[in-house]
Amino acid sequence: GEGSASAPEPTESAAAGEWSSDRLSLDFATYNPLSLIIRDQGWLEAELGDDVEVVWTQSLGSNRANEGLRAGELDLGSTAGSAALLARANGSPIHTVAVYTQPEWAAIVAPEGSDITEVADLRGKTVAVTVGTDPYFFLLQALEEAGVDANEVNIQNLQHADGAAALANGTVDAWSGLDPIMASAEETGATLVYRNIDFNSYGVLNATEEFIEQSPDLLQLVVDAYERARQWALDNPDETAEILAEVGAIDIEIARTVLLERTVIDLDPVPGDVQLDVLTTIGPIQVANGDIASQDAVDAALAELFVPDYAAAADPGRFE
Amino acid sequence: MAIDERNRATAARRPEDSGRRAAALPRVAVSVEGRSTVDRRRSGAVSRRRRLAHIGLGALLPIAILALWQAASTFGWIPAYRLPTPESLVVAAIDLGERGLLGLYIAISTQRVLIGFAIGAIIGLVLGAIVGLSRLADGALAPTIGALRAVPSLAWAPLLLLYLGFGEDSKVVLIAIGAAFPVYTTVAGALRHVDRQLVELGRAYGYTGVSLLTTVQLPAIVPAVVSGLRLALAQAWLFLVAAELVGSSMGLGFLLIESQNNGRIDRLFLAIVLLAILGKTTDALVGLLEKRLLKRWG
Amino acid sequence: MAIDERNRATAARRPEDSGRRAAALPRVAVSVEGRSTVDRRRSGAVSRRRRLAHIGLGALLPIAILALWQAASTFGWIPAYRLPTPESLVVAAIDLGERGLLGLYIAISTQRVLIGFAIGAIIGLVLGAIVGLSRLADGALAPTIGALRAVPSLAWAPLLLLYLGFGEDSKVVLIAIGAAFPVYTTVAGALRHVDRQLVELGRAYGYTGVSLLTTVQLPAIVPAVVSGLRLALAQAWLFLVAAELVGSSMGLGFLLIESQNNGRIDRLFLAIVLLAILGKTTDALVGLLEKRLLKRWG
Amino acid sequence: MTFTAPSTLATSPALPVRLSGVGRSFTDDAGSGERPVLRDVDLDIAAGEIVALIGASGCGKSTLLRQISGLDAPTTGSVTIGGEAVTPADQRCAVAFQEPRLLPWRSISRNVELGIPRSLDRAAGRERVAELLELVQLTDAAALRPRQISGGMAQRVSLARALARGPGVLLLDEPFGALDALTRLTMQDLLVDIHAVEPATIVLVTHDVDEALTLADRVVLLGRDADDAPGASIRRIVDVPGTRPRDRADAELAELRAELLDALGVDSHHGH
Amino acid sequence: MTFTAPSTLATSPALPVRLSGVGRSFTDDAGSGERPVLRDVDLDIAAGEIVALIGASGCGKSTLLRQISGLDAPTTGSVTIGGEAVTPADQRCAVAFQEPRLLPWRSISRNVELGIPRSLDRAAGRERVAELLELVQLTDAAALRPRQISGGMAQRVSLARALARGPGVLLLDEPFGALDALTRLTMQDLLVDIHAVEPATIVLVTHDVDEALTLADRVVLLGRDADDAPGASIRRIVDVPGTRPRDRADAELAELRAELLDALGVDSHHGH
Ligand SMILES: Nc1ncnc2c1ncn2[C@@H]1O[C@H](COP(=O)(O)OP(=O)(O)OP(=O)(O)O)[C@@H](O)[C@H]1O
Ligand SMILES: Nc1ncnc2c1ncn2[C@@H]1O[C@H](COP(=O)(O)OP(=O)(O)OP(=O)(O)O)[C@@H](O)[C@H]1O
Ligand SMILES: [Mg+2]
Ligand SMILES: [Mg+2]
Repeated sequence: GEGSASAPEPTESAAAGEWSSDRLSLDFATYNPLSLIIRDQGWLEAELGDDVEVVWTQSLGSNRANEGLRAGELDLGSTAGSAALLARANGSPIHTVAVYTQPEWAAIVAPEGSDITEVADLRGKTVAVTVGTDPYFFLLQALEEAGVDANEVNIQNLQHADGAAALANGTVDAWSGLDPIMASAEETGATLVYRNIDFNSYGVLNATEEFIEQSPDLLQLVVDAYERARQWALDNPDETAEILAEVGAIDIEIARTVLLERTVIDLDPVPGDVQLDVLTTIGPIQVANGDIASQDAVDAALAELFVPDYAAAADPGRFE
Repeated sequence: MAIDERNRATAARRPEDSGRRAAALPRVAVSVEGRSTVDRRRSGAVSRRRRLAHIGLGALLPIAILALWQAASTFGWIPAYRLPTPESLVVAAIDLGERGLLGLYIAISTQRVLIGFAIGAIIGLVLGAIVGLSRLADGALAPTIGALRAVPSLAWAPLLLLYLGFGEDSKVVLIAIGAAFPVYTTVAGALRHVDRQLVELGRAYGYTGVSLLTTVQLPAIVPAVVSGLRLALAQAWLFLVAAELVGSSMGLGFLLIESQNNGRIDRLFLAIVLLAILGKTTDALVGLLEKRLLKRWG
Repeated sequence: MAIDERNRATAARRPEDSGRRAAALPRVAVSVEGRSTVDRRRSGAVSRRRRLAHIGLGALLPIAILALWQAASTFGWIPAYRLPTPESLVVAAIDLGERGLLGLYIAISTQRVLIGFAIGAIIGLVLGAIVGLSRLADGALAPTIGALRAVPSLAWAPLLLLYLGFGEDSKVVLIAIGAAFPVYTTVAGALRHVDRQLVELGRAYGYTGVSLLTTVQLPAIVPAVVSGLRLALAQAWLFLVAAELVGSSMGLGFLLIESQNNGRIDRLFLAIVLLAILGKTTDALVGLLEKRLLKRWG
Repeated sequence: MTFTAPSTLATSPALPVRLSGVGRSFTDDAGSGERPVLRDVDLDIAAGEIVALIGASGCGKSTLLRQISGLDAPTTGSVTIGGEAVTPADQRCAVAFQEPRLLPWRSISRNVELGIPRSLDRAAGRERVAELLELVQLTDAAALRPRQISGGMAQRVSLARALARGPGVLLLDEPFGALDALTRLTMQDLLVDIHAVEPATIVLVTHDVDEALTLADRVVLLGRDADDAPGASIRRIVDVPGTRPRDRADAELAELRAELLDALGVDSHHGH
Repeated sequence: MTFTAPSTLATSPALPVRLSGVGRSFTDDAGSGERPVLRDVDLDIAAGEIVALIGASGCGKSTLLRQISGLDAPTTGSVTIGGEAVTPADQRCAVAFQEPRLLPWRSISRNVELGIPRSLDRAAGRERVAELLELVQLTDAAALRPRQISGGMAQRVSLARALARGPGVLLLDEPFGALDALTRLTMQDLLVDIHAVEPATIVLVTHDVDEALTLADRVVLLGRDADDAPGASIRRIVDVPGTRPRDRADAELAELRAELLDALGVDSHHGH
């Protein structure tokens, strides 16, 4: 799956105000710790000075980021890999330009003292999950791996926070949860009965086609900043956790759990076969439940989704 | 033969299952049918022609909007990923229909709205009557109700989930909450300003309390009650989305949210259009009620 | 000195920046202050005492609820992860205050609601007057408006985003849409039933069109207009949440959704309580307006 | 068309009315100002008596009726009916207000029905309504709505509604004001007939001195004292000689008429 | 208290009114049924003339006034004012309706203000309102709201409002019906005075035959024909001799009075 966009021209370090646009609109999100670091450190603002206005908007979820991208309000937005595929397959003109983390943000959660200890135990049980999100795909993959038919499980569609409440409530037997709520639930006694980082679809940075065509220089700058942020996060894990706790208004302990135990930051940012593998598994599920019109759309989207060139050319050094 | 999503959640997405569920539809459609019959009975040929002209007039604007929409997509004024074509909505509708979901979604959403609306309207009427007529109740209740009125539907949802679980109950209750406030507000407001002379007349002729309310005060505020019901019904549809956000895997609100999350804007627009059409259709029922009320009380 | 999230988004979470922003608050508070002044001027000691009693009465129910809530958490009837204690709300409020966010959120949400409400109320009034008075407009517009009325706020949001972007505009417009419908519905409904004798009197004395509207019809429906405004304001607060769902990083609606996503139920409840209090406070402004209107027109 | 007591109706017995020291002031909207309208009204009305109340426009006649009916409470003094204090909206009274006050959403017959005591069963009630509509000559209009009838017709509906009660005390505020000469005479006769069959204590406000003299046992003149003290009181009570039905051309009455008109300020030669 | 033409007011000149073949039916709510109220009314009213309209309650007097004012359109026939067809809500007319129809949210003086032609500047308008309130003896009540005044007071407010227009045609529907004898006489005199200074064509509905005879140049009797054909028409027109102000005790008038009462169905001996 090679990208349709042209390869980036090598960007000369921007001499006096010669950026391709005077505005750079990108998002930050609690599920994208690198974005929090970049925003906190102000690297982009420092580099771009007064020539380019940097507009940060918070995304409350992959879906919101996709809305911003579709409306053309965001040049760059962070989503889960599955959400990027969904958007692309449904016609939104976006490309994945980089992978920011491999989060283990989804897992199967059971309440304290539950007799559910493995995925096979879910047979005949009620499970809460937000349909169409990573925990949903996680659940389906887990069930398939355990040889449980999806129809043998009573799946209740609940928003993530409501799923946690329902779990605590005893209204559901298990919950395919999402961090950081999942980490909070653990604090009150819930246990993760099944984890598998490979079923998560990665966190990816997407750009609109228009932005890729018109502002390769700014795009490269942002991707460079992401690589700088990756180094910084690896060098300063505690500060990173603090920033997350601050922005997400969560407990520092939960932030540490999420970030340090369940997120792989040290990875290759170039989108490629690893991500493609997960998405090829998820795609048919999305077709089956009607979220995507046809498998053709999935195939077409997967063929065009990745534009790896910028991540491949990333140079964190420019922010030293 | 009410529909209850609870027992069917798992099966919801199985197309082969749709025949049985579609059987629930006629119940909802009955009142729509009923309308034309009533109208027809009492109207001569002239007034029927006039009514048709009136309906034709009302269709102009929607047709114009549709034409503009079609033009926008045909001439590519707006890219298809931002504004789906009218055809793609039809395709999406057919697709959902074939999966056996379209009728089911419409039926269950309509059922939720109508039941919630009925409960909410009665509660609103009772509360409105109490607060509108008693200074004491006004002082004691009105501020709290005024505060609750501004609590958004999205905030109620998790609370109801906590205490009612995610069966039909929590959804109907949420819709009832939404429907109660407009009726309460308009009824309480209007009751405070009923013609004093007529109220005095009622008192002079021995009517007090509930009998005074039903004999003089309620008939006097029929227009306000109707406005309240109109708004309550609209609000019921608005709250439906929040209700189906929680613990739901069917319904138009669910379709709306899910499509929004997935970026399926053809389905998103389909959901919006369906909500608008259903909203208007049920609103016409209130219009029918209004006509009857005005015939009796106007 | 309007607040605009856009220019400040970057700085929003830096506590040291909060002083400047807090300066925007008094503007919002002015009208609340203004009330007691007006009241005080025209009231003797007796009526002031009575008004205090009235307010005290209105506080009873909220106090009872608060007491129950406190008891529920003190005696552990409901675990803290489901229902935060009242203290934890205070702690969360103080924490947000220290970050300079509490005042900012309240100010920007209130500003959005008030501006959107003002615009929506005017649009609703104009549309309501047109549809309520002209049979032609009624036939042509009412069905479409009735259909749009049932389109949920969450469905409007992405559309507005497409055409108005992330800025304040799309938020204010969404709130204005929410506020317009209740005013439209109540005004159009009430105008159709203004005492015919008084309208005829107006016509006999040479009033037509707008002058008839302002001289006879509008004063005659003051109670309905006030109910409509009440509902419009409440609806404005409801739509605020949808407005702050997308492309927003401040405001009480944002706080609500974000806390819900993060499972911070203390902040979630704080947001709900704040929305209720602000809803009630702004509602009191409509009450004030009502008093003035009734003094002139009642 | 003479009235015959309907067998269906258990009419209440006539009750005496006593006003002692009744005064009523209204507070000005502006604030502390008090506008006294009535003061020191003392009046004893025997059970079954007909009293006519006359006085200048705005002197307080309607206000006085409202004190008797319990729809308004006097600022000073007290009112008793049958020896017991008047209760709010006292059900021993029936009132025909100065304005017709018809419920616009009810047909004429359903408006009259409002006056039927609710102890009566439905069929009997309907019968009585039909009978009363016949008596006030509105049978043809029974199904019409108030906005479809004329002013005089509305006034007759209001009268029929009050008569429907069969009350102990009947309070009529200018019941014939909007009627033409013939209808007015017919209605006056109707009232006399009904009173003969079902005696009630009647207080009747009128502007027509002749009417007062033909119908009433006593005529009460309400008005301000010459010294212009604020608030109206009883200025004169005239006993009308003879028994009903009275001859409207009686000479003795003509004298009383001139006297009353004089008291009202009308030069009796100037008057018709 | 005699009326003097205010220098401030440009009164419209009196206009002739012509009714030809005017008929009006109302459709029954039930459906196709038509209830004819008026038929074949032909009447020529000269500019500046005063015509009194009398007739039984519910015979169609108010309906006829509404045809002239353009507030209602005849089913058949036509009405012209000053030779031109009447327009809807014709502004050459001023109407005092049978009910006072005061705007409840306006003070008494602001209600009268409604009648002031809007061409007049505000100060002059206020002056004229004050003047008219003085003339109808309501200066003290100027600041009150309609619900705070008596029925007779409300009627005078309505009269003052109609007079405020200074119209070409003045239509008065029982303007003095709710007034006591003295106030009634004063208001009648006021009308005559105003008419002398600012002549307008006046059509006056009244139930009082004496009033008709003292005020009008002609008295028009409306009613059904003996053959009971549905719908009322003009049954008689009486020219009143002499000029205003007339002596109310005139012998010739007494004769006309007996004649008219007779025509109304009242045995004139029976009448007062
Ligand atoms: N809007 C209407 N719809 C149906 N019938 C009406 C309507 N208006 C008036 N009528 C009928 O027309 C007739 C005449 O009414 P109108 O008010 O003209 O009487 P009137 O002569 O003024 O009587 P009054 O002296 O009692 O005021 C009445 O029988 C009434 O029922
Ligand atoms: N609610 C009120 N508030 C203030 N003043 C009032 C109120 N009701 C009546 N009045 C005043 O009381 C006085 C008497 O009114 P009332 O209606 O009793 O007069 P009336 O004798 O019936 O006159 P009319 O013959 O014109 O009907 C009037 O001057 C009126 O202004
Ligand atoms: Mg009176
Ligand atoms: Mg009339």
